[in-house]
Amino acid sequence: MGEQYYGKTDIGPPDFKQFLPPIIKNNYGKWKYHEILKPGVMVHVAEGGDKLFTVRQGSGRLIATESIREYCEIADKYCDGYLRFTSRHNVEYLLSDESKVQPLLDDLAGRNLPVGGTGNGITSIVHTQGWVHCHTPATDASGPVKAVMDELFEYFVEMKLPGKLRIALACCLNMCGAVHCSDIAILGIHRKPPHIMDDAVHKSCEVPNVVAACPTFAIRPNPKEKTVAVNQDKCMYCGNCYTMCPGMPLADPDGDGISIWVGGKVSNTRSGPAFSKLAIPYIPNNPPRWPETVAAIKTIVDCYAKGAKKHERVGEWIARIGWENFFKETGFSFTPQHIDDFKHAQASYRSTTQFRW
Amino acid sequence: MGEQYYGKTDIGPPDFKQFLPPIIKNNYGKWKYHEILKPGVMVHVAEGGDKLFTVRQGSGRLIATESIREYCEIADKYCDGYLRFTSRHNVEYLLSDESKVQPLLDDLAGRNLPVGGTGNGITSIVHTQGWVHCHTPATDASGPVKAVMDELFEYFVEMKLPGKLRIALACCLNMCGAVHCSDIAILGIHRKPPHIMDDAVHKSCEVPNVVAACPTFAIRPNPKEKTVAVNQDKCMYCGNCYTMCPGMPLADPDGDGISIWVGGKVSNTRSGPAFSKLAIPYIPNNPPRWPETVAAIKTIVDCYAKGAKKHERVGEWIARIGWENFFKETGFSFTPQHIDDFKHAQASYRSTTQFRW
Amino acid sequence: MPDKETPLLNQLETGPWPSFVAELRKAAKTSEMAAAVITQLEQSYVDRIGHWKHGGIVGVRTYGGGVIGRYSDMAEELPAVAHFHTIRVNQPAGWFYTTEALRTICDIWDEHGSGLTNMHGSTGDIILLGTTSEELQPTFNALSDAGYDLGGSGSALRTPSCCCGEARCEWSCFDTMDLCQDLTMEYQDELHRPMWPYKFKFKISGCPNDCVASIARSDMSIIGTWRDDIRIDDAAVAEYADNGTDIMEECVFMCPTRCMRYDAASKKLTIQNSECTRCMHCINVMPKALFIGEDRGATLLIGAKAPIVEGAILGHVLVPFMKMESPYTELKELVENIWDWWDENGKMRERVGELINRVGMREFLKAIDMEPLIQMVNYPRDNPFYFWDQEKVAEDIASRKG
Amino acid sequence: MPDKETPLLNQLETGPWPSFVAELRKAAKTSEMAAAVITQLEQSYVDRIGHWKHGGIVGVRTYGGGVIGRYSDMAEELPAVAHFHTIRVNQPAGWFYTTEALRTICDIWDEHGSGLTNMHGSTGDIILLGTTSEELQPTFNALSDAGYDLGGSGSALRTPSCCCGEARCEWSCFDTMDLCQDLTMEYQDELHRPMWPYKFKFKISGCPNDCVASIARSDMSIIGTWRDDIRIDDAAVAEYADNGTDIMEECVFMCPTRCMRYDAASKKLTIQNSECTRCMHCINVMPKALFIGEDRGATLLIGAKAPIVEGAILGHVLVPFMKMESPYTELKELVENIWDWWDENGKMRERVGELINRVGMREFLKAIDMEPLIQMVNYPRDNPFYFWDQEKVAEDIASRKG
Ligand code: SRM
Ligand code: SRM
Ligand code: SRM
Ligand code: SRM
Ligand code: SF4
Ligand code: SF4
Ligand code: SF4
Ligand code: SF4
Ligand code: SF4
Ligand code: SF4
Ligand code: SF4
Ligand code: SF4
Repeated sequence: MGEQYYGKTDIGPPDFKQFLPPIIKNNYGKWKYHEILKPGVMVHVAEGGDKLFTVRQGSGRLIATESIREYCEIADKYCDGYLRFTSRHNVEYLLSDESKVQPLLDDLAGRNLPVGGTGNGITSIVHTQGWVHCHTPATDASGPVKAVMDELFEYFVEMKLPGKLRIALACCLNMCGAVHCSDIAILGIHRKPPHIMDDAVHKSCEVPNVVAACPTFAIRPNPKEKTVAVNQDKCMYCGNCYTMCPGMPLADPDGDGISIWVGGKVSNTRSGPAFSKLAIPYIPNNPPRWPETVAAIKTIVDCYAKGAKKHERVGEWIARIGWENFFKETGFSFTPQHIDDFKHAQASYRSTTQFRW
Repeated sequence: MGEQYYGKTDIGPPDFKQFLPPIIKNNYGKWKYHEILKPGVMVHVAEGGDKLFTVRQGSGRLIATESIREYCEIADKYCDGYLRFTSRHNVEYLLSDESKVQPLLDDLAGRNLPVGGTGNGITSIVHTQGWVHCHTPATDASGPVKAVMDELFEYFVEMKLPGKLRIALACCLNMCGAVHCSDIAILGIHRKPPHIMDDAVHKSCEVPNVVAACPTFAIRPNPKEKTVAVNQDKCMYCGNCYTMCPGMPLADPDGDGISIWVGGKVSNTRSGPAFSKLAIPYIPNNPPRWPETVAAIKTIVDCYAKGAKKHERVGEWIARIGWENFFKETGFSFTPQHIDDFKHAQASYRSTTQFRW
Repeated sequence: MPDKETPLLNQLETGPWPSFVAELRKAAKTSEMAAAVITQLEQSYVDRIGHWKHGGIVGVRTYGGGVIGRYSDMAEELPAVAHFHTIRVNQPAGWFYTTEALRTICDIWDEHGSGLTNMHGSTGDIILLGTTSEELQPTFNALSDAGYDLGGSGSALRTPSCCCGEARCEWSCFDTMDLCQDLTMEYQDELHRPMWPYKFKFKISGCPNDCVASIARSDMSIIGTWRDDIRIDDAAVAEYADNGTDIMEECVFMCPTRCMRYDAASKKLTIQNSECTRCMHCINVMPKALFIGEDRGATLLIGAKAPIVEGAILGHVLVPFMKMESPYTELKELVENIWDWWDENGKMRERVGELINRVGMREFLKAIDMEPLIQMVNYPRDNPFYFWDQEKVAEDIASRKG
Repeated sequence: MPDKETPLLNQLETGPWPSFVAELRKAAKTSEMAAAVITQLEQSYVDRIGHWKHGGIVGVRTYGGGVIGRYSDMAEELPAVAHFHTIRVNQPAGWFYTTEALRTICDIWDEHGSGLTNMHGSTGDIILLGTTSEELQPTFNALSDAGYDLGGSGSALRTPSCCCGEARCEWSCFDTMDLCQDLTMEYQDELHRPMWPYKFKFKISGCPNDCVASIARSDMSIIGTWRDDIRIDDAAVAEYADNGTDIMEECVFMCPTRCMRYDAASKKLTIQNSECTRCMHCINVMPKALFIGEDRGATLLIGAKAPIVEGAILGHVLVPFMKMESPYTELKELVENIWDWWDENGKMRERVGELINRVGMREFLKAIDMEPLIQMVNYPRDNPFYFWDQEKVAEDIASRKG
């Protein structure tokens, strides 16, 4: 068999400059201010006065090439073929011609492609693979996301919340969605220790690495059988052992489910970046529409919409009214799981007489 | 030899009620408000209108019975024999007769007994034994306290600081003065590992307990010699081993000295209770008047007096202007010792772009 | 008068602040021991090091504590301080005295000891500084005859202390001195006979100002608070404003919960009490205009201590609110529960707060059978590593199926 | 059109939000693999569990990453998804495209894969979801011919990403997209050939709003900021006031440093810039009236990551301010320094942030030869347990004596 062809390596991504519309090339680094004209529609005004119009469209993130081609068709029609995606997986059509904005909006409406995600509202949910592609999920990703966004749709197409509200989902503790700093985080969790498949462990795992992988030292080697044993009381189901060893699956239809976290944020505004905190430790997986999960999130959003001051993020709202009132307002119950007992637990214990009733 | 007499046991302290002046007995739990009339002089007004006058006098805490008798003589003259001490070791004369207040003040002035310590100023320094009585000190207690109070005297007899400023001294890391939550803390520290006196260890220490006493696992048993060895790199000179074992003294004339801590507080007001943070890691012991220590504290007080808003405690002032500006204003240098590397260090690392230049 | 043999200490007799050296000299007039201490201390100032040996165990009959043994390493030159033991005498609650009471103590100490004292020690005791082993029992006998008893030391309950509370403060949310006296009497055995892994301290403050620093240094910190609203006297507020208090800067901007609003025109101050955390600040600033609420009690915090050796701990909220009324049964039952658990599970020299941090708040609450409350934490956990009782999980699954 | 064999998934085709099931069906029209995925996914919805096996190593020639191997445990029933590997394609900086560029990718993927994608993955790559081992190299070849390359996976540098920055934002303090492109090109080898203890991620945001969430999820987080004062257009402030912005409530009370004051009468807003920490809030609220400073650069933060397995880490300030100008030499030298140290000292699967927490910030700074700065911490240490270099102590003592 003759010389086989291999593509060039290490060429890196194409240079972004070739993908920038002229108006951006001309005003690169010279923007003066912006305005959100209506949900999903922004104008950025350059020092020289040039105006760039952006129309933001929601997308499911998991999309077929057919849809990408459709977005292209739209972009050719209204944007001279220029568009981008956002850090939260929305599509942004970039227009230099104001007169094309309304026609574009009408066109998108006709195609049932939602426009919004700007300002004080909800934008697309950052999420991960789940049952569609990954091997460690404790829940699905796309299903719960679709169910939640259907419920919260009004907040995507309108800007009627006190502040930005960012939701993210990760289907296991690896947290690929980096959900740990979200206003509302949906996290798949296991509740049962790994199931040890001795010969799989024996065949395909390096016992020392597996033992070392456990943060709580729950794994003991079992040299005789060339496998491992897990101390059930020490295991908190993180799944790190399974990542290292196919012979230790944790997934379980009844053990697995979803936990809800609140009050995280990333931006350095006001209170600064913060981790999300546990709101609900467990909700069972209930496909296809995870009604209990959706209801819980709706409750949080409603209480936030009702109680927060303008510009307050969820965590800032809770900080002001106090976690006491968060649990009161949402009706969620405070459980032993809510009290930290991991490495830095002490920092979370309250050491002041300052609290609410 | 016949029956020896032993005093009654477990009788507890005398009941405080027999020591309360009539005006307090009559208005117990019925006080309405108070006013600080001048430094060291307060009036507490009862719902019924009765007025209790308190005159607060500074005392060195380490006092001879002769001085206590003098205070008694004064109390008999102006207070019908009623007086108390405060939680910071000051004397409080309790008067029901307003007309006796000024005479009392004049009398105290004549005896060079300072009156003050109230309101927004400096009160007595909570401190410990040092070279006067303890076996583990890294510095003296009474000496530095006297030197500092001489320097800051004006702030005891006047109320011209932005807020209360509490100073405490502990002569070793045991921190008997509970200095760890003071506006300014003076703490004796060692800089050298324990000196192992093998036969003392052998004779009078339980090696396992000594090994267990070390938080950084720096102590290894040396079974052959029935003694212990210390890993110099792992030792941070806490002295816990010496508390357990006389054979491991740390005290060293040149190694020992004083560290300065700032910004702690106890009260739940505003920012709540807080630990003091390291300002200066080491100042040599320089008896009898510890001039470098006194100067450093004066610097902090001056900067605070200049920069803080009314009611701000030292830590609140620093939080507002930022630690960056604290080091700038005081001219203290930021050293590797300032960066935490103990158990909860991570919480102290800055995880936001919010800081000052 | 200064002494030519103590050139260093002499320098501490000048200056406006009361001089401890002067006090030493006063005692030295009648006590050889005190005189010897001056000489030894001068030597420490020269050498920049202490001259006391590692303490030894001494005490009085049937007690395991209350005395701190101390021996000099200069005993040869200074036989008078060969022994220099400290006696801790339990102070009356709130440190109130009559001159008669104080003179009694002075008489006893002049007879049996160095005449040197600390009024008071930082735990709160009357500290009688310096006597010999022989004099310990006689001193105790005399004190006891006069109605005094020793304070705590060693792995025992330490002498409780409290702020003056209702005796002289409008902000006291309960009778701090009565509680202090009551606990001290109730637990005499725990105070005098060390029987625990380590020491245990009570400190009692009548309000969140915490004038005995209890939240920083007591295994059980009891701090007064209230549940209803702050009472406002509008006229008095206006008066403060007229007299130059900048209510906007001094109160509104300084309120930690930002729950105050002030209308300069009408001089009206309003408080969103549901958000107020009763930090005391505004009340402290305007004591004639703002008053604590009327539904009063205390917050209990657990575990405060100094840094040796796992790091300092501030008290952690254990009971957000408890009514504090004699005979304080609810409080005592809780405390005894905690002592039992600590006694069983604590390692040697492990304070209760260190034990709680080691095993986790969740375990501790289970052990003393308390429900977790949101007030116990600043915020719920921020990491996903939590445990499930596998039996409960099984039940849960069954119930959903059933 | 819904499928009678997928009653559960069908229910996710209704509702206003774009349906991923509809997308799967679109792809299924031309791809058996996509069709099979639908069937397998329905089964997961029935079983409430995933049906993918623990991943295996697959890839393209000379690369150690860029492909995530995936195999079905239903391969017998569904041979079409026996393989379902993911290809990560490095996105153009800022995710800007022309329709031509996107169509090229679609053409390649329709030919070689399932036609399913994620636009984009949460690291930022174009995710091509699902192809066979055989198709991997041909897909790569086609992409490469079209000017595309793979992104990162495994213990390698991960695909850097950035906000749109100067391309479309008035707040960008440097050229985020140029830096992103530059770093990506400079470190192609590190990106394609895993050689480290674990993964390493760069994320670049033009200002403290951090629109790529870099502070939460990048080992090296680069966030724009400035050193001089916020610029205020007084007239524009007044205009906001006139148009109903409650400047007192929306800005002054919300400023974290409380360094703003507003005079309602004159409609004048003042900022105490020395106290301002450039949190962006007030600028965000009034983008036409307040403008970032002009002395611009970036803050570098180190170590952010998700919780597995020592707990999540937010980036720690490493360099408070660095000018960000091509060719970014200072930045690259620092980064390479850090990589060397991490590579030498990191345990297997230990992120750089975890290593820093394990050995301590002090050790880390010494290793990369950086001075400690107060901006690196929220506050200095609050415990007295610190170390001294014994040689330095000896010198210190000598110097004082000499
Ligand atoms: C397009 C995008 C950057 C990109 O290169 O893709 C972007 C664009 C803008 N962001 Fe952002 N942000 C974008 C993701 C983010 C993220 C990252 C994330 O959500 O994962 C954050 C951090 C969120 C967090 O803290 O958890 C973010 C925090 C902000 C903030 C701070 C909001 C706050 O109060 O904390 C602002 C300021 C504001 O909105 O007033 C902001 C402001 C803006 C402005 C107004 C900047 C400007 O002048 O153009 C842009 C339009 C805002 C809007 O959508 O209302 N952007 N922005 C991202 C759009 C995501 C989406 O499709 O919805
Ligand atoms: C007498 C004493 C209690 C006792 O039973 O002995 C006491 C008495 C009063 N304190 Fe206190 N405090 C006393 C130790 C404390 C302590 C403990 C300490 O310093 O070790 C604290 C905590 C300090 C800290 O946070 O580090 C303390 C924090 C306060 C505060 C809160 C100040 C703040 O802004 O944080 C107030 C309120 C105020 O002063 O406005 C207060 C207020 C008061 C008032 C006004 C209460 C009242 O209405 O009578 C009393 C006179 C205040 C004054 O001296 O200006 N008291 N006060 C203590 C006097 C000590 C001394 O001799 O100087
Ligand atoms: C006398 C006193 C200092 C003073 O001058 O006021 C004192 C003196 C000693 N303390 Fe203390 N402590 C004294 C109050 C404290 C306090 C403050 C308090 O109680 O409010 C603390 C900090 C609060 C706490 O308990 O955490 C304190 C924390 C310690 C510690 C560290 C305990 C810990 O768990 O962190 C030790 C070390 C030990 O117990 O082995 C200690 C040990 C000691 C010893 C017994 C020395 C030793 O290593 O055994 C000291 C005897 C000195 C001597 O020769 O007279 N002392 N000690 C205080 C008791 C007077 C009194 O009864 O009123
Ligand atoms: C595809 C993607 C999720 C998605 O749908 O977007 C993903 C998918 C996987 N991640 Fe991830 N991670 C993805 C972004 C992330 C992020 C977010 C980010 O990069 O900004 C994180 C959190 C940030 C961080 O790095 O800490 C993330 C943290 C992890 C971790 C935990 C790493 C840690 O140190 O905490 C693992 C576990 C591991 O590496 O073994 C992991 C492992 C995995 C693996 C490879 C599963 C495994 O156990 O090996 C997943 C393959 C799924 C599959 O079959 O396709 N993934 N992963 C994201 C990459 C797409 C892209 O390249 O654009
Ligand atoms: S979060 Fe877990 S399950 Fe989901 S994609 Fe990442 S690694 Fe896979
Ligand atoms: S799941 Fe996590 S905690 Fe449990 S054994 Fe595996 S690694 Fe250990
Ligand atoms: S602080 Fe240390 S040296 Fe001072 S009295 Fe307490 S134990 Fe002794
Ligand atoms: S001084 Fe502290 S750190 Fe050093 S050996 Fe002794 S116990 Fe260990
Ligand atoms: S703690 Fe409160 S009640 Fe007690 S004295 Fe201080 S201010 Fe008064
Ligand atoms: S008590 Fe404190 S929190 Fe409550 S209103 Fe007054 S200042 Fe605010
Ligand atoms: S991070 Fe800052 S510069 Fe970048 S897009 Fe967001 S707001 Fe603009
Ligand atoms: S940027 Fe933030 S800190 Fe600075 S003035 Fe504006 S709101 Fe205050």
